[in-house]
Amino acid sequence: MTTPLLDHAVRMHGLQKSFGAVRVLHGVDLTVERGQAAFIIGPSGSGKSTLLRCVNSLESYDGGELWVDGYLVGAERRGDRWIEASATLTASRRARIGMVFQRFNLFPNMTALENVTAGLRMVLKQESKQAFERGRELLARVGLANRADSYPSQLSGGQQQRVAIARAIAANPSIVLFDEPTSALDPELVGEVLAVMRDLARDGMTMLIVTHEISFAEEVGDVVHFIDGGKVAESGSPSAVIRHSNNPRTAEFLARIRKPG
Amino acid sequence: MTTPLLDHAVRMHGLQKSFGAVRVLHGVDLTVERGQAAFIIGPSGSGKSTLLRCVNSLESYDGGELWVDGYLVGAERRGDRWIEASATLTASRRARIGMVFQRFNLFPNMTALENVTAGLRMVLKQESKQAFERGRELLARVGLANRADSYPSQLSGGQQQRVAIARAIAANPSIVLFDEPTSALDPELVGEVLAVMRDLARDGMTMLIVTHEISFAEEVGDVVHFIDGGKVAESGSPSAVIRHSNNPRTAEFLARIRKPG
Amino acid sequence: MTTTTDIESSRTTGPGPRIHRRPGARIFSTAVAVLAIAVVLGIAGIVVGSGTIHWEIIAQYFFAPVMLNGVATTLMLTVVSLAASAVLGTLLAAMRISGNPVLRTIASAYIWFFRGTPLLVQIVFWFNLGLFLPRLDIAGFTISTNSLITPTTAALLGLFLNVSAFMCEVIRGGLLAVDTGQTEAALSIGMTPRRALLRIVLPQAIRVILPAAGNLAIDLLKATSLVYVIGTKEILGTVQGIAAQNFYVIEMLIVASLWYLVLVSVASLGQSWLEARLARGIGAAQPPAARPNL
Amino acid sequence: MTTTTDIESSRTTGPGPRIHRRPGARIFSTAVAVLAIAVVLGIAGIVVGSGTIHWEIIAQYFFAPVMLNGVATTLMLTVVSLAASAVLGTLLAAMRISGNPVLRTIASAYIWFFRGTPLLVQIVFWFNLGLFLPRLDIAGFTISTNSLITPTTAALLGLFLNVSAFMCEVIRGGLLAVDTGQTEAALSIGMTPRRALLRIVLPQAIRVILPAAGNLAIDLLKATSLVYVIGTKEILGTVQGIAAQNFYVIEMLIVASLWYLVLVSVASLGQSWLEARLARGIGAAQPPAARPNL
Amino acid sequence: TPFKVETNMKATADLASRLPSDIKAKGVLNGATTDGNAPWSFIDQATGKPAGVDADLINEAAKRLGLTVNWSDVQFTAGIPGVQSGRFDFYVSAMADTLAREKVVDFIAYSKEGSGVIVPKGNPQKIAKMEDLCGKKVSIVTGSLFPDIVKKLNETCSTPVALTETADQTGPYLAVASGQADATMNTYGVSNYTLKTATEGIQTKLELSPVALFAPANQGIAFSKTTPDLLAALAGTMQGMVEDGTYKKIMDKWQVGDGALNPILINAALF
Ligand SMILES: Nc1ncnc2c1ncn2[C@@H]1O[C@H](COP(=O)(O)OP(=O)(O)OP(=O)(O)O)[C@@H](O)[C@H]1O
Ligand SMILES: Nc1ncnc2c1ncn2[C@@H]1O[C@H](COP(=O)(O)OP(=O)(O)OP(=O)(O)O)[C@@H](O)[C@H]1O
Ligand SMILES: [Mg+2]
Ligand SMILES: [Mg+2]
Repeated sequence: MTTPLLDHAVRMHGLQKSFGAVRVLHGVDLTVERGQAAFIIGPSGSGKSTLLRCVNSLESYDGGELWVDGYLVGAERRGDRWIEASATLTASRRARIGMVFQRFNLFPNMTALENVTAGLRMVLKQESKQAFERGRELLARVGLANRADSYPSQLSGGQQQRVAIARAIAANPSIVLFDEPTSALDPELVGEVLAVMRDLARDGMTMLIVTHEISFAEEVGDVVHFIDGGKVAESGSPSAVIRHSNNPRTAEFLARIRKPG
Repeated sequence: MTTPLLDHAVRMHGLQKSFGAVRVLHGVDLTVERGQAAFIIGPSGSGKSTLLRCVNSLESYDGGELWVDGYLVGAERRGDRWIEASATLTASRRARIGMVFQRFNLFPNMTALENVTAGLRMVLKQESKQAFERGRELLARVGLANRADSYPSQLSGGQQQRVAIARAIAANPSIVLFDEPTSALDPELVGEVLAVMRDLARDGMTMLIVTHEISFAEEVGDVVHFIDGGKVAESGSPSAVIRHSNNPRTAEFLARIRKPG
Repeated sequence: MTTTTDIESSRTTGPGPRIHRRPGARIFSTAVAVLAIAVVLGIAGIVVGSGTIHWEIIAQYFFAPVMLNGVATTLMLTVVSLAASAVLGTLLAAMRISGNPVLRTIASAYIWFFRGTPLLVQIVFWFNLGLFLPRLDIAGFTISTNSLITPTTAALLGLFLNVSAFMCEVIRGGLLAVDTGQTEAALSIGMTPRRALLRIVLPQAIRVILPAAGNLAIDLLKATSLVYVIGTKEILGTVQGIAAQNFYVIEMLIVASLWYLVLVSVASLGQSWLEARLARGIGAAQPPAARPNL
Repeated sequence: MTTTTDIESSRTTGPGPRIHRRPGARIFSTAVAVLAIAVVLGIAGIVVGSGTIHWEIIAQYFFAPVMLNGVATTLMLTVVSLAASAVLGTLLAAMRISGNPVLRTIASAYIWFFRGTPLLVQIVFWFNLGLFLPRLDIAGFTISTNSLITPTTAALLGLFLNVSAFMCEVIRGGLLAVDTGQTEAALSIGMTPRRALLRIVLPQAIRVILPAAGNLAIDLLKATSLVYVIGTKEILGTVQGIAAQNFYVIEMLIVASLWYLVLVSVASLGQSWLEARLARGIGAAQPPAARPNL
Repeated sequence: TPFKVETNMKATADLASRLPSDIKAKGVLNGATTDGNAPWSFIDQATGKPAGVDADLINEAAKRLGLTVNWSDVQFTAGIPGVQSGRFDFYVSAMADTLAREKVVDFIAYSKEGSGVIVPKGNPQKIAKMEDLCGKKVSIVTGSLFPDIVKKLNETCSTPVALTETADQTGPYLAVASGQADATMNTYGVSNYTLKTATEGIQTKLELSPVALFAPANQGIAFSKTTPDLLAALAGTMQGMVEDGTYKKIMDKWQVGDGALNPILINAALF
């Protein structure tokens, strides 16, 4: 696959999305550079999940442009018309985008190793031996070398989420999307997942992360986008957005998150 | 109902509980005085939920004594033998104990007002008019006077949990049990629930609260019990247990909770 | 696969393009619809065009009083045995989920036996109970079994006992579908287990039970046709009796089919209506309807 | 209600007392068990003691070659039409949950028609297809419909098309029971929607489908008895043929019942075994089995 | 010229030459019958093949035409449409030839049957004439002619007959044996044969009442109205069997000689 010249991992321009009559995304402009750890924060219902789901084509969008790794995602051009992408095109684009879900969504009937290598074996059609070798490497990277043969039901929430991360990065994606990866975890188990994500960021993995873990965003983020009402309300370095924001909505939101009660 | 002389709201002595071969509670000694806001903290799997469920007779126990408001709960004495309490005795004891669940467990086919008054109408057989009057007072107390006729599905998580709290205190219980009342909530919604609990504590409601919200326990708690491996490992004032504990397990647990990662 | 126009351009101003639905799906839909209509019309054309069917016979008998009697009997058998089985089925379901192993075993054995033997055999057995038990002694009175067990009683008894076994499973499924948290919440406000089951769990279980019970009712509607072996004249028995006289067998079977289609459709509509009614105020509390992206 | 001994004492030392199970439950269990056994023995006693049943006839015919043939036919009809309906049922289920309204409508119409008309009529219709369509032209060859549609073909066709409608609903229920997150996860690793359905969703749906499909198989096992009208001799047809000769009607019905009980029990055991096998490694991932405190 | 079927027309041996050529070429007649009507038609459990008067007569006629019969055992519900669709060349099962039925199919009438009343052994209700059935429970087979007879009887009864029906031949016998019904009606030949040959089973608990035979009817073999030539050939051949005595021998063998016809008739409904 030839790498396009542009440096953007993700670029969206004027992205719009409605569910029936309700418009959820009101024209989002957002760019993620290669190697960035980009965070999205914002109030509940502001459209953060919908945005990530559009990037991964789990939702279609109604207008705007969405480029991942230099390729149009979710749409095709036919002359002047932009039309929804076909299922096969979407699948091939998606193979280069990893996604980690809030509720892990591991395949319960597969072991950790089988989960991690499912894409390699079933989509990329690698041979089992080769795929499993790579799978073990990945599991080692998330600190689960010794749990390769465990089923998800035999793993703690934190371990399940680490397997899910390994699965998401298995096919060397250009970007990994995280949708509140720790919010379904017991507080005690949050740390181990954040540790893995911190390592990935350090290794230069491009990541787009929706989270409520503000201090983690501050520590690890290259850039933070604050989304409100289906638009990017503010973008900037973590310290700019989180510590020194002038935007009253941002301040209000952060106050509510920080000091419960 | 005559009030017994003793001042304990809850007193347990040597409480033991096994699930099959696995012993979960290894002889718990714990006392809650009237008017106390008592917190239970401890690692996942240490038996916190099981303990609360025993107090409310949602689990039977295998050995030990458990007194609530001066009455034996979950067991009856027949001469020298202690036997499990009958279903009707248990139900009558339970009516004096409120419980708030992690997942709210509101009755989805009843409005907020009907939920709050279900016990008054169906168990205490109060007349509807009287019960609904009291129900409105309770809803006002948790800040939901204007949502009386909403169904749970029309309420946010925080609002649902406040309805659940109103339901738990409707019958003037001697004690209200809380099992991680905020852990199923979006971070933004945690505050409103804690605010209601803070008010209850201020009004002198006896409460036994399992939570991971350490700062809330510190702020509101009269006493904090640290449970580890099915035993009370440490008890004391919030500052003693949370700030100045000598117990290495407590310290380790708090470190993990506080600094994720 | 990737055309050059899909390589990122650097345009970042102006409103983004509108994304249109793929036309392919619409074309495919239309093609399939046309094909389906063609198949249905084709079959209808063959059946009608063959000229073998005497439509006037169908018209003549469809509303004949004897047919309407048959329909009424079918309805009566269905409604009565369904209602009765709701009671026995609930009892059996409560037994099956109870902590008491003896009750569980009894309920399981009942279900095994009544699900395991054909309804036809059960109906014939009850009809001929007098063969084994010439008279019943009830409270000092002796009564001849045969005067007690009319064909209708036998039919109802057979249908009711059989369908109760299925109803039990339906109700049990409904009870298990209600989150345990509901029971716990009910207990925590002081309800006894029995009251929690009846007042809190059952009303919610109904939403799960109804669709399955609807299927059961539809099956039962057609299963009642079996009682024609003991001479209870419901729809199928009636048309067969007529067909044996006039030999318009296919026509009479069409009459029966049409009646069954009418009854089943009405039953399905009633079921949908009830489901919608019961979902009031609950709808959104359920997990959002699965949207398999397939 | 509260006895003085239940008022709190101030003892706080020594190990707590052991709490014993309530004896009441045990006494009740025993009483119910005794009663149930008495009822079953009583009925058995009446049936056996009446002296009307010729057990030697039952024994004689149970393993008679003609019976075994009937059993084999029943099994063949069940297995073949169940297997075929799994394919058509999956297709229909995929149509019913698809986003395409045309496909959905077609599938719904199919289900409406085949669930709404009695199986008996459907079987007779296929058997007499030649009435409407005397010959079929397939790829230039003209073939007489009656020589193509043997009684067995007609039986299989009727059973298969009918049971497919029910199978569709069973499979659809299974597909919907799999969390959407599974599909999304499958798509996110680059699977096409079709592959996600086949490789990820279906294997998990099987666990939900199997119990319901087991019930369907059991119903089908008994429904095959209807094909005796077109002269296919399965269990019920066989015993009725024998009874028409020797007039041991009740005995022959008992023979049929016993065979059905055997087949249904074996099918149920097979189903449990399969369910257990499929649950391997998944068991604990499911929500813990509901424990209604009732 | 195609054969024209006329009511009450007598079969003659020369009709035998009318056998359609395609059937002659195949050498096979597809016949359908329903089990459970001994001695007319039933399946011999030993051989699994149809036996009785119908099978003997038709097998013999077919043989004379150089054909063999390929028998199927189906219910009435499949038998009549089967004849109409050409799946079967004829359907025979102790059926009465009636005017209503002649609108749909053609019959070769080959025997005459009256009906009798069957009661439990010892005739506990002392049923000796039709009127004794008033107020009693009578069980009959669905689709038979008896409901009309009972309806007529009821016009003279103070308390009407309580009529129940069952789907197959064994049902009424079972009902009478279990006391569920007081009596049943059936064609004389069937009752007589069943009760006489019984050595075991429920029919040993039954007997024919002294009620005089009633409702005489001709029994017929049903053919599609589209195959008059086949009907003609078979009818003619059977007439030949009447004339050379084979027919009577078969009827006597099954103890139904009383109902023998001479000549064989075509579409000979009595009501
Ligand atoms: N499938 C859907 N159908 C209809 N409305 C939807 C759907 N998915 C999301 N929405 C609506 O879109 C809006 C944005 O939802 P989204 O899940 O993107 O928010 P979010 O920022 O991720 O919130 P949270 O922090 O609660 O996860 C909400 O109002 C939601 O109700
Ligand atoms: N019904 C049950 N059957 C078997 N084991 C159980 C059951 N309920 C709880 N356990 C076990 O008992 C132990 C204590 O569980 P409990 O839920 O009381 O812990 P906890 O302290 O509340 O943990 P958490 O913080 O995760 O809620 C755990 O090991 C759990 O697996
Ligand atoms: Mg979200
Ligand atoms: Mg817990």
